[in-house]
Amino acid sequence: MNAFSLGREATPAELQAWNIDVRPDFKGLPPGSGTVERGNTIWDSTCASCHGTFGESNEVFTPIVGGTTDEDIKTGHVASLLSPAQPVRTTFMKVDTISTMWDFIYRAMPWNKPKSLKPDDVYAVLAYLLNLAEIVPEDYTLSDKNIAEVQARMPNRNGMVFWKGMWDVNGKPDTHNTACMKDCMPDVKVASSLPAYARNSNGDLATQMRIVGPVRGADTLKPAPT
Amino acid sequence: MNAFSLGREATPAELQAWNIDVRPDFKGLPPGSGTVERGNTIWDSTCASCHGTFGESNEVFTPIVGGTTDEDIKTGHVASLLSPAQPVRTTFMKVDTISTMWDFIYRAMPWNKPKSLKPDDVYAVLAYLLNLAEIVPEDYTLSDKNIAEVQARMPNRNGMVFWKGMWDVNGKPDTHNTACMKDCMPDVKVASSLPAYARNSNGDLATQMRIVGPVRGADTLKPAPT
Amino acid sequence: AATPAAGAAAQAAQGDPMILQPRPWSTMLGHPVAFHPYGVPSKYEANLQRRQSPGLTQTAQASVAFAPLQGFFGIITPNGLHFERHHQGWVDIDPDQHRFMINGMVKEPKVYTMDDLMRMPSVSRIHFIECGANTGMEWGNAAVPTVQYTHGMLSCCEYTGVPLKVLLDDCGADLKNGKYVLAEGNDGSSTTRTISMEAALDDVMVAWAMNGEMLRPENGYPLRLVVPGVQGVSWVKWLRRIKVGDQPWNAMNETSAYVDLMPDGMLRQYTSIQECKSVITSPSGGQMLMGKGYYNVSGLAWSGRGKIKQVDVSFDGGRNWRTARLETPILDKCLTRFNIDWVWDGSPAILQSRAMDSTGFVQPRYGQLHAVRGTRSTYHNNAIQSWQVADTGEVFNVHVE
Amino acid sequence: AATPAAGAAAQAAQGDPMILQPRPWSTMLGHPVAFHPYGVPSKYEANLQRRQSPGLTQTAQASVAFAPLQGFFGIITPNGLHFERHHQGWVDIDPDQHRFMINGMVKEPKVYTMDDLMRMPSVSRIHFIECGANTGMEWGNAAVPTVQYTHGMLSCCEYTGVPLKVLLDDCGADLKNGKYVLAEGNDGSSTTRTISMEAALDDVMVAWAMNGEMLRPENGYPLRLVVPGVQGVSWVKWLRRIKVGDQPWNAMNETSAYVDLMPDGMLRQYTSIQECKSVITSPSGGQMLMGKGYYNVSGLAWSGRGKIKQVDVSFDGGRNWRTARLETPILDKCLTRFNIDWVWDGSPAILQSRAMDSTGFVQPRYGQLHAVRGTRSTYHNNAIQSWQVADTGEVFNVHVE
Ligand code: HEC
Ligand code: HEC
Ligand SMILES: [Ca+2]
Ligand SMILES: [Ca+2]
Ligand SMILES: [Ca+2]
Ligand SMILES: [Ca+2]
Ligand SMILES: [Ca+2]
Ligand SMILES: [Ca+2]
Ligand SMILES: [Co+2]
Ligand SMILES: [Co+2]
Repeated sequence: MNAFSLGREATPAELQAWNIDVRPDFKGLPPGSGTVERGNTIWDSTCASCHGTFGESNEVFTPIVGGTTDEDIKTGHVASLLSPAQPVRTTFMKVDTISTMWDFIYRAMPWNKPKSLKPDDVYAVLAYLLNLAEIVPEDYTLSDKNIAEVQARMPNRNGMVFWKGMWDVNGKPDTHNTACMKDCMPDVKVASSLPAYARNSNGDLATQMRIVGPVRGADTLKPAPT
Repeated sequence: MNAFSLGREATPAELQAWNIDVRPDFKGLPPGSGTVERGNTIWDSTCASCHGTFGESNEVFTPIVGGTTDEDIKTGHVASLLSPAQPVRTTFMKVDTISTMWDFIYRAMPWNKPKSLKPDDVYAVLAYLLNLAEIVPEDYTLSDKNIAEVQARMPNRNGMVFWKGMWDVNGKPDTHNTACMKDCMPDVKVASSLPAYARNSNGDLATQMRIVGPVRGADTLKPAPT
Repeated sequence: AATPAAGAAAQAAQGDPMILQPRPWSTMLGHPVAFHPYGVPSKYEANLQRRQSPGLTQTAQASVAFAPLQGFFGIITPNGLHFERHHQGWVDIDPDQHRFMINGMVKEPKVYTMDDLMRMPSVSRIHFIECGANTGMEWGNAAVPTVQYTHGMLSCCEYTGVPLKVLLDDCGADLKNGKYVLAEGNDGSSTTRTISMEAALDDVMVAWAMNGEMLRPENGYPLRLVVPGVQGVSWVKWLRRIKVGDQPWNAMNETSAYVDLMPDGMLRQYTSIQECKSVITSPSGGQMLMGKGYYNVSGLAWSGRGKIKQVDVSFDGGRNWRTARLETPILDKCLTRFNIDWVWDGSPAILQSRAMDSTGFVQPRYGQLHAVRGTRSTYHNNAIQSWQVADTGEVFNVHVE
Repeated sequence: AATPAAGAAAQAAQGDPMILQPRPWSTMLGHPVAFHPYGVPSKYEANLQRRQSPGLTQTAQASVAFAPLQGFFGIITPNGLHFERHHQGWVDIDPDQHRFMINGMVKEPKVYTMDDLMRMPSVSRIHFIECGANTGMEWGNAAVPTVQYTHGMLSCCEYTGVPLKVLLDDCGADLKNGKYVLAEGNDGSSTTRTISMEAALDDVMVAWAMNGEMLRPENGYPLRLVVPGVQGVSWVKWLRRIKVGDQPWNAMNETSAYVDLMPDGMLRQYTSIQECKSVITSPSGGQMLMGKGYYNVSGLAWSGRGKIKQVDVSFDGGRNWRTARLETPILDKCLTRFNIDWVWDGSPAILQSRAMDSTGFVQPRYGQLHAVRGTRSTYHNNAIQSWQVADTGEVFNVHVE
């Protein structure tokens, strides 16, 4: 320890300033509280411009709330994740731990002024989002005391698996191709081709390739030659 | 041959245009001739601005002519190369083959308008330089016919050795240090130190080093701290 | 005298004006040295740029700029063309003001300056970095036209930094109970990711340099984590803190993003390793071959689990395969460049590459990946890429199951 | 209430304002992706530039810009900081107008376009390039203050190109009588150098790429010769022609320059191989150590004859030596980065590094080099470099015999 005499001990104030991470077991969660109502005020003034008034939708960002049901709150597994009809995957459809949201909003939101919220603001705005997601009632006050209750109602709390196969460098893969060299497939089927409209969807490809070499960029302002 | 069907045969005109190299055995030397007198005219108009009127010296470039003697012309080895008193090493002190100069002037000079000289111009200007170097008389006409005679008078024609040791990747080195690890020298003598004036000769070193890291650049606008 | 047209024809017969008429650059005095104290590419290379994929993200700060793999050579990514992926935009940190903290399950929580860190014993190693979302737009079907957009969240640099293990030792980390470390950034997002202690003690680096110079601001100047073999989001940029703990943190980028949606509706978390993958970069989508004949088909292969052992290439959509030449060096968790001869006879063809790594794992076909993980996933698509060459010479992105 | 000064003191006791007061970059939204479609270094890195050495050359076009080795990491040289050495300035050639010819002792003299060459089977390899005149100012005595000027005509890149052997075969070169090849440039100087056929058939490349992108104009865009292990002047830039012959050409740069003046007045010609050499880059001349204590001493070693086998470092001017750690990869005719621990006790010291290559050759001391080659030579100075650390922490260039 301290083999190099480089660096120095962190002070308590420094630790307090930077040690902001909150874990699923709520280690790191600062005390405090906030009501849905106050959260609504913060949301409308500070978040809605990007995320929409009800956090459900707007033209720009993937919604935070939506796609979960009372049934999900019981099972802890969001059923709409199975449905190709579900248009988007909202935050509440996926996130399994409420700590994640507290931690993230505190460190990163509002996006254009991160780290400007006080802990009480985070409790409030999170209470508001939880109410929108129908996880807590309208008159709820979220706090460090009752957050574990909320956790027990997170719609996708049972929807995650820690996948060791791709966590460990020596983990077990789930696909099993072989290095076949000859006559490997009876016949080759093209399952999907670039749609014609997508040929020029990323701009004129002639201007995205080198002007010398083995190839040129296709002039995608014109239809493909035949 | 032509395994790839890439590229194509060079035409005679193309070979003529680019195959300009001249070897010591005069392979590649185009026919032509030029007098010292005509060379003098070309030199004064086209070369002197950089190399000086007599090719011997000016303020900018290392002289082409100088440092050679009649004795050198006899021995073919420039004696002044041995003398620390000789201020500079001119081209004629070093170059052993006249072909080298013909080849170089034709391809690269005048510096600001290379490849603008015709073969006859090169013969002429080279005749002028040879006269300055006292290798040919004032009334000399240099040509592809008599250039071999000139070669026989090049002052340093015997002054070169083709050094195999550093030509072949497996050549024999001429220094022989060993990987001694302990008590390798009785005492360490500093043979030479950076002169004090040179500490700032390349500019303020504080502005030439990174602003973070294990070190900083020395502030060489001030004297070295003691 | 001949007419101008006849003159041009006669000259054509004589040879190429590019040879017969001296070019300006061989008859002039060029530019001085240090004309550019820090040099830039030739103006003729301007087509090779980092680019966004229109419509992919809703903002340009929580977004991606793809690297133009179609124009790369060898394995080193030039720093100016390294792919970009930010969560809250990139920042240009004053390195003198930057601090790095280690806390959590350590005997002594510590603060280091860049001066401190850069005095420590450093290592230099070449590794690939690939975003977990690379090839994500392609999970379901062929969606984007060129390899820049299908595979361009991939780069490879020589990194220099201090092994994280050295720093953990310096703080007296509790290696018995501390099974995870958290890495945190110093940008607006202060992105966090959980790293396995196994990796932290193996080859993770706290790095300040890429390809011989300091990190670029877009890539985390002055400090980033390098987590070889693991998806890019874990290579936390503008790194300000490492915390040792006994549980994973379940950060937003471990729950809402970078999770793999399986056909049964479960989300796989902590799918960090970038499994063995390869792609042909030349010829590739959106390019036109310059006629029939010989081509050197070239591409990249990599694995987050070790070295590349073999790359095979098919020209008939996966029916038959030939083994490609591998360029050296072949390094751990590093890009490997492969090349293979091909004579194009002018008829349609489907080109594929298939990499095998030092564990014996073989890159899957789309059919194999879809069979296990379905078609609605976003991350970790390492399926074999197919490029269909039309008889016109144009190359198209297609999927073969 | 406390006075402002007392407030500052209280705060200092609490901790570092760099941590206690949120920095702008962690409380703002950063720049968008592709803000720089081709990126540049941080503004805080501006001190690291290519620089001329005042008074060394009479013009800036027949001159040198030295690479800032004091700021480099690992072995890869960022292209923007590659050293420059031109004879008649650098030119920006239109690659579409560039032609490459092979003639001389070949069955069929041929002309290739860049399109032709870039279709051919290519290889990618990492090699160092060192100017034969590197460290030339130091032959007689310590002359320049920093490693940028003593050793900065040194760089290392991953090159991609077609092996010259492939092209010689393609033209039916006469390998029985053709013992030499001439390489010629397409700039104003059209520089020529004679290359041995042995090298031409071994590892010489006709290269178009460096570090993943096309060559920079300063380094020969669009085509240069890569002659691994051989001095830079032979790596002809803006390459337009290769000619096969049975005699060396004795070009100007083989007679007037790049010849080694020996004590007997003879000039050694064709001294091409860059023999085994090394230098400590950190700490190095003109730098100030930041106080006593631990330092990671770091440097570069290379050999034109093979791989680096061992690097030893002395802290007492060459009396005693310790073996340094070598970073991987360790490649043929390539830079190798070495690192070694050092605890500076604050007293004067002389730092040296000494490399040994795979042939067993050991880099010479100045005394040994002077004993054979005298003090009036210009090229191929591969002597052991000494850096003297004063008790002030300032590092000075000195020579130890
Ligand atoms: C200026 C725009 C903006 C504002 C204002 C803003 N956000 Fe965001 N928010 C974003 C963007 C963009 C993201 C996605 C960031 C990323 O990709 O990492 C995001 C992500 C989030 C997420 C995570 C979503 C997910 O599934 O990853 C939450 C939760 C969130 N914001 C909450 C808030 C709250 C609460 C506020 C106000 C206190 C707020 N945001 C204000 C733009 C904004
Ligand atoms: C605008 C300046 C300029 C002009 C005009 C010029 N030269 Fe040069 N010359 C140079 C420079 C600079 C060099 C060194 C080039 C190098 O380092 O490769 C040189 C080199 C030479 C050399 C080789 C010297 C050596 O030892 O390497 C010869 C011979 C020469 N010039 C002859 C000529 C002749 C003949 C002309 C006129 C026809 C001419 N020069 C016109 C600048 C000039
Ligand atoms: Ca709304
Ligand atoms: Ca004069
Ligand atoms: Ca400082
Ligand atoms: Ca979880
Ligand atoms: Ca063309
Ligand atoms: Ca000779
Ligand atoms: Co499928
Ligand atoms: Co001496």
